[in-house]
Amino acid sequence: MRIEGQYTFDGPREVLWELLQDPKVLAACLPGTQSLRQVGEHEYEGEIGVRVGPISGAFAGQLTVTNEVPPVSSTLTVEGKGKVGFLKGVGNIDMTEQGPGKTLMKYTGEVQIGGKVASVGQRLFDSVSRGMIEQALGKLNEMLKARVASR
Amino acid sequence: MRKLFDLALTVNGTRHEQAVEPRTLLSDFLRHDLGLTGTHVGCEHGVCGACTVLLDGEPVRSCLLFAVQAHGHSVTTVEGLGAIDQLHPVQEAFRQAHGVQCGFCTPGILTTVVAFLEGNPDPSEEEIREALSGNLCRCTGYQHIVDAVRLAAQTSKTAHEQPAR
Amino acid sequence: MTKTLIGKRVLRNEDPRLLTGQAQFVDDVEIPGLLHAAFLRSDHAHARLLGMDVSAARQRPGVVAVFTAEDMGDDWQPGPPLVSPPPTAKDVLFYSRRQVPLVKDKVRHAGEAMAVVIAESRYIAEDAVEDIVVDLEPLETVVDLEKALQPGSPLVHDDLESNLAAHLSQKKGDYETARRQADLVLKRRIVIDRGAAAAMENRGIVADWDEKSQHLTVWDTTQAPIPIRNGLAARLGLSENQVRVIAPFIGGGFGPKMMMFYAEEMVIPWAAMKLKRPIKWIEDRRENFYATTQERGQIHDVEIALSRDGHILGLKDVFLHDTGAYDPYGLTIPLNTQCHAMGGYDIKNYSTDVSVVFTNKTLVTPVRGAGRPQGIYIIERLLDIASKELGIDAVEIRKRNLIPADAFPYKHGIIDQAFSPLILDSGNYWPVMQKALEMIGYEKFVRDEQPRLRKEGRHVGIAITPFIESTGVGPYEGARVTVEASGRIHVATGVGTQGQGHFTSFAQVVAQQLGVAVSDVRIVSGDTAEFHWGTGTFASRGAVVAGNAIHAAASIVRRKVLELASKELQTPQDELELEGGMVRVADIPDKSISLGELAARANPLRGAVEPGTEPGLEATSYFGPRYGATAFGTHAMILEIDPETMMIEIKRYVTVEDCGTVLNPLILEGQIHGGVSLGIGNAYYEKLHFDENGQLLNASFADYLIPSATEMPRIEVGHMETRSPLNELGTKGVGEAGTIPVPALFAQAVENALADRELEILETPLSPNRLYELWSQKEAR
Amino acid sequence: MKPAPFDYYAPTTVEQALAHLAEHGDEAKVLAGGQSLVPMMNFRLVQPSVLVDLNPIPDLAFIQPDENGGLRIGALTRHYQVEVDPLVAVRMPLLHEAVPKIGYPQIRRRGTMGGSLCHADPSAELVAVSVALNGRFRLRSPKGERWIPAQDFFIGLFTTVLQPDELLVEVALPPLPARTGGSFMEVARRRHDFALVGVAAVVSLDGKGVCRQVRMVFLSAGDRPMEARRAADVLMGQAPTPEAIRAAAEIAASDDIDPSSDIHATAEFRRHLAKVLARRALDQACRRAAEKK
Repeated sequence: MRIEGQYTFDGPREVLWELLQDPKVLAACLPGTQSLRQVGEHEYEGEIGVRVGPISGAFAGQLTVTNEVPPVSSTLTVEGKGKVGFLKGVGNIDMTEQGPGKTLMKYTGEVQIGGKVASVGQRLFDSVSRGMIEQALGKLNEMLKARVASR
Repeated sequence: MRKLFDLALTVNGTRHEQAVEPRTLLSDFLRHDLGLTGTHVGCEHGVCGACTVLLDGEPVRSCLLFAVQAHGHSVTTVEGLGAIDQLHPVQEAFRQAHGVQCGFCTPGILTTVVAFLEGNPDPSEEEIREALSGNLCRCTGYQHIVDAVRLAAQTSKTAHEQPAR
Repeated sequence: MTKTLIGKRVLRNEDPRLLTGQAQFVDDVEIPGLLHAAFLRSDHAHARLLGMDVSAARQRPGVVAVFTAEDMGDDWQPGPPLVSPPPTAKDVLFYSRRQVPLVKDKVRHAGEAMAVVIAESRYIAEDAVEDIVVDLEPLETVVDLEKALQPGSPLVHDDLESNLAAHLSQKKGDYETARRQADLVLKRRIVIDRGAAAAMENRGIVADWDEKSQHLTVWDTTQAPIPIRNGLAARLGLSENQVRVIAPFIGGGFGPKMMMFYAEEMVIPWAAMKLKRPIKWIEDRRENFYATTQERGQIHDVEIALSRDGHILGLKDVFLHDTGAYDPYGLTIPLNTQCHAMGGYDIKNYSTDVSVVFTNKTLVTPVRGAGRPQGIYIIERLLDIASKELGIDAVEIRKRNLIPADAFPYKHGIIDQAFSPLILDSGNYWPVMQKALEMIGYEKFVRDEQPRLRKEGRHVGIAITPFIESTGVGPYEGARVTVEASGRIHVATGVGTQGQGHFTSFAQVVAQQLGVAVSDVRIVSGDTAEFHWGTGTFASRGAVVAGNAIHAAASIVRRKVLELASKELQTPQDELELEGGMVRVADIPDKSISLGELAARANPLRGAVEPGTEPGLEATSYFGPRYGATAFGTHAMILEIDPETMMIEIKRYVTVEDCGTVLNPLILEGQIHGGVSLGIGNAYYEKLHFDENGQLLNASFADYLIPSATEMPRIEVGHMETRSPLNELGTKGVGEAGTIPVPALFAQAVENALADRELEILETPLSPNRLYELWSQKEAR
Repeated sequence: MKPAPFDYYAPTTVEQALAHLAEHGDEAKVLAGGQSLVPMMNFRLVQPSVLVDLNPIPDLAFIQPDENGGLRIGALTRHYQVEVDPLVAVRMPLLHEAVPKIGYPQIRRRGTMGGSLCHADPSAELVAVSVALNGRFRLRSPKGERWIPAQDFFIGLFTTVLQPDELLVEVALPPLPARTGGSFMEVARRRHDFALVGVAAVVSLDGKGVCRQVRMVFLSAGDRPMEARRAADVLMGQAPTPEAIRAAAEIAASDDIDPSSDIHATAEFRRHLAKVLARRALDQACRRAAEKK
C-alpha cells in the first residue's frame, strides 16, 4: 500500500535532523515502542507494539536508516513480525526549510502488511497506517519543540 | 490450562452439567461435548449462520458465544425441532419445497426460520429474504428456501401449528 | 414398462436425515482417543524456509506430536499428477509441478502448510502452532500474469527457466484468411479475475489406522473417494483393500473437493499411521481461503472477424491462464475455455493459444464452471460489441450465428478437456433462445417498457446470453444393483454426492426399471467399501455417467427378475409386469410374486443353482461415454442501476436449459438456482483480492462477498429436451450450467442499462467501485 | 479458528464488574454482545487474558422514556429490542430507521448498544447515530461516574475516552425539537455488509421553514464518526432549497470527511457516495421536518 503526505514541524531543519539520529527519539516516536537497541551504525532493533482498539500485536521490529543526505533526506525502513503477521514499511523523507523555525517534511513510501492482519483486517490498513504516521510525526514535533525550547 | 467453569444448561429440554474451559465456543460444546452434531460450523466469525441455535428462543450464532455464556439458559438445536419420523412443520416444508441440497447450512436456517415465523407468522417474500440474510447457502440460490418458508407459514396457519420449542 | 418416474418431482430420500441433523458429515465423526490437528501456514507468499523451531510447541501440555517436512523422511512426496497433459495434442508444453505435503525448501503461496501439530484438542493444537518459530527469508513474489512471463521475473519453481507451466495451441480452419475477408475485425483485451468456491462446509479429514487389523479408514470431504483410496494405498505402501475411504454427506463441493491430494490429505493419514491414533483435521474458514483451490484468473487478447451482416468468420484468442503455485490439474480449465470460447456458434475458423502461468498464489483447479464461464464471457462480450458496431440487434446477431439443428453432431475438430475430439452431440439451439426471449418478454421490454422507464430517468438494462456446456465426460463410472430379500433395492456406486440429490435421482432410475417405490431404493455412494471402481463427481457428469451405469445395471437386474419370475409363475416374460415391488401376470392380479421372495429364491440355502448362472438378483455394470454430451441453455436478465451509487438490482432472471432427459425437475431447478447464485457472485460480488505481494486481503466471509438471500433474484426456469444420443437415458449434465453464462449476461445488462454512458465492459467480476471508475475514466476522456 | 485461553468472570452487578476491571485493568476485556469481539478472538487478533461478561447483570438492559421526551437506553440493551420498541419508533425515528441496518438478524438478537458504541467502529450505525442525536453517555468507574457527550466519546479508530476501569452503563438521547426530521441512509455491497459510506442527518426547521439545527454524521468516512459541521453551517439559517442542499452535500463530501480506501471502495468513490447520500438524506430529513406541524 502506497503512503504519501507532508508535515510541518515547528523547528529548524538541523535540530530535526539531529533528533532523527537519536534512537531514543525514534523509539519514542514509533508507536508502542519502549526502546530501540542499536545493532549497527544505522540499524536498530526493538519491540513495536501496534494497538488498534482491542487489536494489539507485538512485532519484533527492525529499523534501518539508509541513504542519508544530512540534513535533507533519508530512507527509513521498518520491519516487524509477530503472531498476527508481519509489516514492512519503506519511507523516504525529504525536509525543506519553511522560513524561520519551520520545516516541511514530505514523505512517500510503501507499507506492506502480511499474514492474519492482512487477510482479515484490510479495511483498517489505510486509516491505521495514516494514524500511526500522524501520531509518530506529532510526537516528533513535540520533542522538537521541547529541544528548541531547551536551547 | 485456565480454571474450568462448572456449566449447567438445558439443551433441547435435557439438563446438562459439565465443567468446561471458558474459551470453549458454544458451537464446539454442542457438537463435540454433547455430540449434537446437527449444528454446523461454517465460518466461526459470525457471517455464514450455519451454527445458528436458539438461546432461550432467540436465534444466535453459537460460534460467537462461549459455552459458559449459556450457563443457566436453554438452548434449542436442530435436533430439538423434530425427528426423522416426525418432522417439525418447518422441516417438512423444507422437504416439500426442496429447500435443502447439501444440507450443511440447513440446521442454522431451520432454527432461524422457526424463530422468525413465531414473530411473523405471515411474512412477505421480502421479509423472508431479510430474515434469511444472515444465513449463507451456496447450493440453492435461496429460492426454494424462500418457498419453503412461505409453505411453512401457510401450513402452520392452516394447521394452527405452534412451532416446537 | 411401469408408469414413468423419470422426470417426476420426486421428494428427496436424503432429506429427513439432513433436516434433523442426523446426516453424518466428516466433522461429525467421533472416535475414542481422537486427536486433532492444526497446521502452521506461511504468512509469506514466496519465501525460503531457512529453519523452524518446534521445541516449544512439542513441550506444550496436550500436544502429542509436531511434524515438519524433515520428520516425514522418505514419505515426503509431492502429490500425484492428477491430469496428465493431452497425448493427442501436437507440440504441447507441460511442466508438471505438484503440491507438497509440507514445505521443505521454499514457500510458494501464502497459507502453504509448513508444519502440523497433533494435540488432544483443536484449541491446544492452535495454541501450539503459535509456539512455533519460523525463519523465513521473504522472496520477491510472482503475482501478475504478464510480469510472471517477462525475463528476469522471480521464479515460482527455481528449476524451471521461466514461470511458464504449459503452452497449448489449437486451430480449426484458417483464421488469417477469414480475417482478410472480414468486414469488421474487433480486438480486445479481456481480464477475468479469481474467485473461490466457498462451499459452506470447509474441507476435513479423519484418519483411523487400526494396527491390529492393519486397516486404514479415512473420512474425507472429497468428490473422488476411490482415487483417494488408490492414491493413499500407493503412498502409504498398503494394498487398496487395506484402505477404506468414506465420503459421507459433503457440505457442497463445487470442484475444489475434486482436487487430489491436498497437503492435508497426504499428511493426516500418514500421521495417524505414525502415531497409531485416530486424527481429525477440519479446515477453518480462513484456511479455506488459502489452502483450498480457486479459479478463474485469465487474461485474453482476443480478436473476432465478422462479415457486414454479422456472421462470425473467425475467432482468434491468445490467453494467459493462472494456475497458481502448482499445476496438478493439468490443462482441464484452459481446455474448457478453448472449447467454450466458440459458444454455441457455427465458427469455421478458430485459433486459440494458451500459456499457463505459475504464480505465488493458491492452486487453481476447477470451480463450478471450470474455464467455461471465461470462454462464454469473451465470445459474448465480442458479440455485444459487434452488434453495436454493426448496428445489428443483440439477439439477431446471435441468432445468425447459432449452430443450426441439422448440423448435429457438430464436429469442431479440436480436443476437449477429456482429450477427445470436441463434438457437440446434439441440440436445437434457437428454440431454446426463443423460449427465453418469450419468458422475459424481450420484444415488449425493448419496444415499450425500456423507453418509458428511460424517459423517467431510470437506468434499466436487459440482456440475453446463450451458452453451451460440455458435460458428462468419461472415463467411466460403475454401479451394482441388488434386490434384497426384504424387497428393497440396494445400489452402490463410486461417485460421491455433495448435495445433488443422487440418492433420489439415481433411485428414480432404478425404481423405474424394477417397479418399486423410490423410497425403497437405497443408494450408497462415496464409500470405497461398497464399490471398488470409479473416478468421481465432477464435470457435471454424475447423472450422465453414473446415472447411465446404474440404469444399465438395473436393466440387467430387471431381466434377471423377469427370467426367474417367469419360471416361478410359469408365465412367459412378455405377460409379466413389475409394479409395487411385485411381479404380476398382467391380467391375473393374484398371480404374482414379490421381488423379495424372488430374491430369496435366487439365493437358495439348499438345492443347486444351475451351472453358469449367478445367485441372487444382482448386477454390476459400467458406463463410459464415447465423448461428452453437450448441453445448451440461455439466460436472460433485466436489471436496474442507480447511476449515482452504481448499486444494482436484478429485476427479472430467466433461464432455459436443454440438458436432455430431465430425471427430476425439482432437483434440476435447484441445481440451476445454485449455479446462478455463484454466477452472480462471479459477476458482481466475489473477487479474491491478492495484493502485489501475494497477500490475500479478503480471507473471510466479511470481505469475500457471497450473495445472500437479499441479493438473489427470483429465477424463472424453463426447460427444453433434446435427448443425447450418447447414452440410454438421453441425459446431459447440468451441474455447472447455471454459473457459466452469468458474468457475460451481467456485463451485457449493465452496458445496456448505462447505454447513455457507452461503457465497454471487458472484465469480470465487477463492483460498484469499479463501475464508478470505468465511468469516471470515460468522463475524463 | 479457536480463541486463546482466558479467565472468565460473570458478575451480576455493575459494582462487581467494576471491581474485576479495576483488578485486571488493561488485561481485561468487557464482553457484552460479543458480536464484534468474539470473531476477533476466534481469529486470535485479540487475546485478552480476562473476560468480564456483563450479560448476567440484569439491570443494564432497558429502554426508558425520559420525562422531557428523550430516551434512556441501558448499555446491554440488544439491537433487536431497540428495533422493535414502539417508544424508540416514536421518539427517536432516526434510531429506529438505522438499527435494522446493523449486521444480520441473528447479530441484532445478541449485539448490544453499549457494546457497539464502546467498540467504536467508524462503520457502525449506532456510533454515527448517537452523535447525530446528541447522545450522552453515562460512564461508571470505582471512582464514581461521569457523563460524556457522544461527539467527545469517540477519539479514533476503535478508540474512545473510556478508561480501562470504566464501564458505559447508559445512553441518554435528548428530545428532538419540534419540526425536526431525520434520515439514515447507507450504501453497502450486500444489504448487511459494512456500509461503504453511510449518513445520519437530523434537521430542525423553524416556523418559516428555515433550518435552525442541522446535524449530519457520516459512517465509514474517517477514523471516527465524521460530523459534517461545515456542511451544517451552509444550511443553518437557510431555507433547504435543492440548491442549498446540493451545496451542503458538496461541502460535506469535500471538507467534512476523511475517508480511506479499501478493497471495496476507494476514498474517491466514498467521497462521491458521501455527496450523493448527504444530498438525499438532507432532502429527506428536511421533508420529514416540514411534514411535522
